[in-house]
Amino acid sequence: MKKLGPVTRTVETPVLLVGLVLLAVLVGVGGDVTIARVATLAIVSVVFVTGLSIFSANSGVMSFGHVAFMAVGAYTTAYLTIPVNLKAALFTDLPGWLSWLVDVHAGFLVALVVSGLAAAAVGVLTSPIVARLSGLQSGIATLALLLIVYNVLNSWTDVTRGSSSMIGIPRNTTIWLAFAVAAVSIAAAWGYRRSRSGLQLQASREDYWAAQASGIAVGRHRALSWILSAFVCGLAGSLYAGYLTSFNVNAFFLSATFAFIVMVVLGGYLSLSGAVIGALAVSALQEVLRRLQDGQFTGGSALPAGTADLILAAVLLLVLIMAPLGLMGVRELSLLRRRPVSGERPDSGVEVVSEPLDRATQGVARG
Amino acid sequence: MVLRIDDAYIQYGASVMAVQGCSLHVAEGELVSLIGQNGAGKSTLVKAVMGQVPLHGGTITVDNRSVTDRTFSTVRNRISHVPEDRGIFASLTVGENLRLGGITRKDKSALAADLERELERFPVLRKYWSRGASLLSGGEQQQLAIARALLLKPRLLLLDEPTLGLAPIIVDLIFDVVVQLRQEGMTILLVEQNAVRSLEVSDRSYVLQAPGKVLGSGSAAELGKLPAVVEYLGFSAAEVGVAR
Amino acid sequence: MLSSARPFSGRKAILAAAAVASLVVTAGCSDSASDSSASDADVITIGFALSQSGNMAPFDVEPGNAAMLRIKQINADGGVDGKQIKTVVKDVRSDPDTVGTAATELVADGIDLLVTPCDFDLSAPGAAVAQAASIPSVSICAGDPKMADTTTLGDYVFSANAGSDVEGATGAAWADAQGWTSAYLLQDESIEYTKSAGRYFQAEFEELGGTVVGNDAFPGGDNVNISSQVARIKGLATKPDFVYVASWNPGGATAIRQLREAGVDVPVVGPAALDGQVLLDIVGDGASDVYYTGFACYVYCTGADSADLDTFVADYEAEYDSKPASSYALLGYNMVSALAGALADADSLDGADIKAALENAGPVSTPIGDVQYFSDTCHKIIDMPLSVVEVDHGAMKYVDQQRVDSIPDIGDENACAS
Amino acid sequence: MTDAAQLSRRSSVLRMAGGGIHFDGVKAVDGVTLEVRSGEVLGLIGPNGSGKTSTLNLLSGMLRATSGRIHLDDHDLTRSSMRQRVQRGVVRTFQSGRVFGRLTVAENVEAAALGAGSRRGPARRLRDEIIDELSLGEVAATRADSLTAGRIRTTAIARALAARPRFLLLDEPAAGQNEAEAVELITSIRGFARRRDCGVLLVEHDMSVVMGTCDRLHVLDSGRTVIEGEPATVRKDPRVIEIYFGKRH
Amino acid sequence: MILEFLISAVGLGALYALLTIGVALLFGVLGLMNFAYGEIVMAGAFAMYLFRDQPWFVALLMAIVFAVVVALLSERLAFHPLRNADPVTLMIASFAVSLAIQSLARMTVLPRTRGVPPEDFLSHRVDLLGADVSVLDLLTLALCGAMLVAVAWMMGRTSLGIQLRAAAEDFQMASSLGVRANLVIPSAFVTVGVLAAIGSAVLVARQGAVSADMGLQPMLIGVVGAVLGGMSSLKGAALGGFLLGAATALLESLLPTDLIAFRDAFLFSALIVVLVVRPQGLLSGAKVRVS
Repeated sequence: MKKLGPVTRTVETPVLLVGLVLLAVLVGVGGDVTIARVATLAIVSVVFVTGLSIFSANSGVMSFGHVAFMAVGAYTTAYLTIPVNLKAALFTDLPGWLSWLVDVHAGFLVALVVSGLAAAAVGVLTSPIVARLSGLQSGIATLALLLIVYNVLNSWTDVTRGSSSMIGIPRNTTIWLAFAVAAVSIAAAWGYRRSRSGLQLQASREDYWAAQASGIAVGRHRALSWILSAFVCGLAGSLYAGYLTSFNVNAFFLSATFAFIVMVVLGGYLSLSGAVIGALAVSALQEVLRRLQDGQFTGGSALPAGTADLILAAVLLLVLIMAPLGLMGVRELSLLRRRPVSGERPDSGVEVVSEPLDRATQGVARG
Repeated sequence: MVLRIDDAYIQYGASVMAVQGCSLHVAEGELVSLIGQNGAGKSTLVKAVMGQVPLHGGTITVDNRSVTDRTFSTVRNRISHVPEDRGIFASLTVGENLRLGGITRKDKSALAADLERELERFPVLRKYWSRGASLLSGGEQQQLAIARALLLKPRLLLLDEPTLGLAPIIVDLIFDVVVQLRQEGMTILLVEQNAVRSLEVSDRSYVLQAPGKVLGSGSAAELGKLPAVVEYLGFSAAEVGVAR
Repeated sequence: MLSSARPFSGRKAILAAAAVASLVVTAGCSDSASDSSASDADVITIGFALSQSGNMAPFDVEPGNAAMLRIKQINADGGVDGKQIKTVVKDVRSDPDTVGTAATELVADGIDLLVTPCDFDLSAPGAAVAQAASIPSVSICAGDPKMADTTTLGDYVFSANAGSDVEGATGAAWADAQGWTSAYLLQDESIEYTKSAGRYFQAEFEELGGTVVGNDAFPGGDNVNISSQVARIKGLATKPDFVYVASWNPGGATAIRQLREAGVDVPVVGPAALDGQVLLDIVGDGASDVYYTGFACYVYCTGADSADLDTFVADYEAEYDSKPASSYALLGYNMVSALAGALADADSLDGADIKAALENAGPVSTPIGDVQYFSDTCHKIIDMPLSVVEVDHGAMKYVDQQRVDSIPDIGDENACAS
Repeated sequence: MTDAAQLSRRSSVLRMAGGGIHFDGVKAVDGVTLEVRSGEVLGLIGPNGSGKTSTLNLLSGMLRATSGRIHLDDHDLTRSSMRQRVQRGVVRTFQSGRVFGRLTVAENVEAAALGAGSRRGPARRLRDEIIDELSLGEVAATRADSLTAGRIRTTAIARALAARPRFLLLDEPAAGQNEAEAVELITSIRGFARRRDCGVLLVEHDMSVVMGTCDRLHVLDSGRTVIEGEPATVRKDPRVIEIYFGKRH
Repeated sequence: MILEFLISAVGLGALYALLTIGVALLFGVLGLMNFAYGEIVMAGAFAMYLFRDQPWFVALLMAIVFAVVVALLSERLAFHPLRNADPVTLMIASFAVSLAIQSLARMTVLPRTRGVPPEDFLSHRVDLLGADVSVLDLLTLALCGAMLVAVAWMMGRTSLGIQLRAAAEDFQMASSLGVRANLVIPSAFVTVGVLAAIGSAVLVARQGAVSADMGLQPMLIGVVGAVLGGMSSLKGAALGGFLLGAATALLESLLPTDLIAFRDAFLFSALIVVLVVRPQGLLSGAKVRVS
């Protein structure tokens, strides 16, 4: 086997990805306040999709429920950082067993970690679901999870302020803090990907039954990656709350889920690089579209309201048609030349098994 | 000539050649077998006839019409294909599977007669008419697949490894049916790994070597005189005679 | 050493990175396009961050249009103290993050005042940005009482509406004036607006001596099925004098339709969010005895007989080729009148001075009468004349105007309660 | 030395007693009793639909028996999951290989070694050993879904070996192979059965493979045992000829 | 009282079953979990609004036309180019289609919620075995039940139905037998359009409101019901949808006032429990055949 600088190979992809995020930071720092805001939110998105990809890229199972972890992180941060006297005014009807919540307070870094842990705790509680379910069932179960969390946050008014916004959160998220969390998340995601558990989970992504037959505890590894990804998504929620200073439960529902899915799918949902690149690219695209619609590129004549959404949907469709696994597919970002692995030279006398395109649907294309 | 393949090239992916310059033909009423080892490109060739894989060079014609023609339709030209995996619709009943075989036919009364004939040929299908096809055994499914293919009233019948994975007793039954069809005048291209049995029943055979090159062709006796073929197959035509 | 990474050829990687970078840079560089002449002494700049698209657009578009109409009128009449009002409008696409971004951009452009969407949750991110820059922000018609609470979002945050607390209390006061003494409360649980409307209705009605004989809830939203709630109402030993439906459209209208279809025929009363042509269409020609406390009666509603309202509608139609579809439009129009009045009194265009002027301005003359807008403790309207409108066999009729001069204190830290 | 390695020194037996399972009321396997011993190759043959694959699924834990018991020596495996059985050394392969397509060959083998309970370091050493033994070195870094059919089969066997099997359940490993390949396969199956003192259950159609490899044959029909015995005896049994080989052979 | 509840619960169940088989049909034929299904319902509902002043059967007919046209257009423009894609890709594409149709509707014909007045004859109540039952509930039950029977007949007995089921299982084999993709796939979308239109008519009759984002609920019902039923057959899907509807009705009548807001949490928790206990869905045999 050809040795290719093991250390360089190990860290190359995460270093490149962090570099890409740093580029976004520099754009944000160099630009005006609006640019800085967009860049910071883009980096928070990077943290979120990195978390999502820890689960979905390795297990191959799409999750529609991760926004719920972000919500848990955001609410936890709100509870821990809103000044105590304001909290007393905001939460007058807390049930007795939760009244201690009014008095707790923590610095933002502590709140950040606790938010991650709170999301991870919800991850632990829900992990039996993903440990047991695959494919569509899993997708629908995660969607149901999102609907449940949304319903509870929206209706448990005494504790969550229900459909009222959570307000008065001190602004603690800076672009550099977001960058630091993104870097740590990318490192964690990459580390998990290359861990024992990560490798076994990827094996189960390729063939569930063969993985079982190899003794791989698919459920256990799915649960582990689910919990880790919940933690990272909790961090994203915390950063989000700490940046916006107020948020509403509707920020953690289907439209956010759709926005993140667009990012992950455009980039390539089986690849960490795809998720990160997707998050940055879609954030930038959203901002370009917003300005386009406001008429900033067309000399002031605004486009019809709604154009941005239409273009976004069209872009997603086009990418899906041209590259169904997203821009990156299952590849990871790398600048080093490696030996080609695209296909073994066929030994004489042996047919290559990989099918030309998709056998099952060739007939459809003809029809 | 019912089927003619001229200098066909078929490529998998960007670089791998599955078939390189293969030529063969099947005349009306002939039973021609295509034998060769796993990976020799036999199934690929059959799929190319069905238009399921693209042709990168050469021509394939059925009744002098190119199969790569936009207007060419395997159904209109009555080419029946029994694929390697049999292509049984497991969630449909046996009867529904058979009904699909004649889905394009307009001659309803002739179709009914044909169906009756096939049910005579394969009594097990009548027995299990309203049973789910998934409950049939592999051999029964193969019979269903062949019967269904025959209901198209094929001009050309492509049988891809019809005995793969079947018990010897079922293999015998399938070969019996193939012989029977040949006697009825059906034009058949039979793809088989079982060289001995194929040579036995066929008018002519083509021996294919990877990547999809014809090593030799002709009757069993003719092939037995070709040293390359004998070496490749591992036995001589004389042995085929013994087996018979 | 083996790697699970799939190599990605260098050239492609650079291309991908370049594509991302160029998007980021495009987003960054385009900024110079927006000019900033806002600090011009002869101009007052008001930034509008409203939803022109997305699911909340129906609430913002008409009030926004009406506001623009009023600004045009004021400018034509010589402006505010000789200063013309300049507007900068951004579509926030019903998305809270975009509200914040748009507000940031507007504040950076040097606006003097920010107008935020007709919804508390969408307004909040924008209000927070303006608050941080000490620029007053006014929600064009948010009805959530919290919008006006100076301690929740901040002391630079205002709402140009009365709020669902006032609406609930007004409904109670009007019902009491009809001599009705027993109420049944049907509570929509979907949003804060409906919840506080129900709470303040009940508090005011009980304070006035009425009894709430039953209390039921439904999840609300756009898939309403209240057959079991209906069964419980029909199971009551004595019929209540009326049912208060604390809800909004379209779910509230659907609930009323289902009440009527099930044969519940006592009067129904509800808050302003039931207003609009859509209520009439949903409950249909058969329904009658349905009342709500709206902001005005015009276009699809008859009987108000107000020349001022007719003028407003005519002006609106002349400007936009269509009549306003709900009475919320008027709130945007009135808001600009209030802002212009306060700005005329302001010592300077400094944020603090504008804020003080807003808090200290006197009553504003509007097509529905004089309205006292803000005070230094309550950043919204209390003393708002609400028009009670009756839905009667496919027609909306003006019944009466009802005001409350205070709202009950129900212990929820509402700064406007007394 | 691990416990598993020590255990494999002892001669042991994988036994199914009266095992059965039914689908929708159809009895796919009905009271079958069989045992595989260390170091031997037991061939499981029978017509299509006779319950061979279902029997293999019962032994491997892919299906739970609705009747009967399965033991590995004294351990009752009847209720054990497929994974628990793998950790006890009962490992299966699949007819179509079912390799982890988008992982490399080396990752395929390493994942299986980890799955069977190895730690990272030993797993990598085991991986390298097996890759050497099966001459997969030159494709170790190649994605499994771009391999040739033969290499896919070899990778699947390498993956099974990475679990340090004491009993290997092979599902039609010769399907679609030519005779030369089949001969090679026979040799290697016999080889690792002997070398590793591993018991092999072989479900197979190709009679040349079965006859050349198996120490004993077990014949099924309609989910029931027809006969068990030496290949030569079984071959001559009139019932087997009737249901399976047909009169011509 | 009990009978009243039963009729309303069974009616809701039948409506949900109707919505669910629309989703399950496309999943069966194309592997498409159609998140844009709600927008097809919305198209039908929009027609009900547009033709609200016409006799009800004209409006219903136009609802069918509108829903079918939107279904076919979405097939042509989005799903046709994706015919070779895997289910996850298709599902995400349908997300995009949903967003696009919603934005378009909001920009053009449905900027705000519209109301559709009730039909007089639906508002009547009849006496049935002593119970006071609304005509609307009865009609919901009858209409949805009839549609279910019709779909079952079409799929089981007609040539098109057999072709649809065959195509659902193995498209290539079906087409080499002469089943035409360009006939089968559009037929599936037409069928889905008709089902969605009937569903939209019932929804509009119950709710009276039509808006650009009204599709979310029917879509969730369809998708959740179909997965609950096991995705393996239309029968299972119908059962899944029916149970979902009946459970919703049951929760609404049993939950106390202060918990009614948590209806969805209860409903979806139950769904998760069912999925975890029976991952293969309610109506799907325990058959595992792995080769």
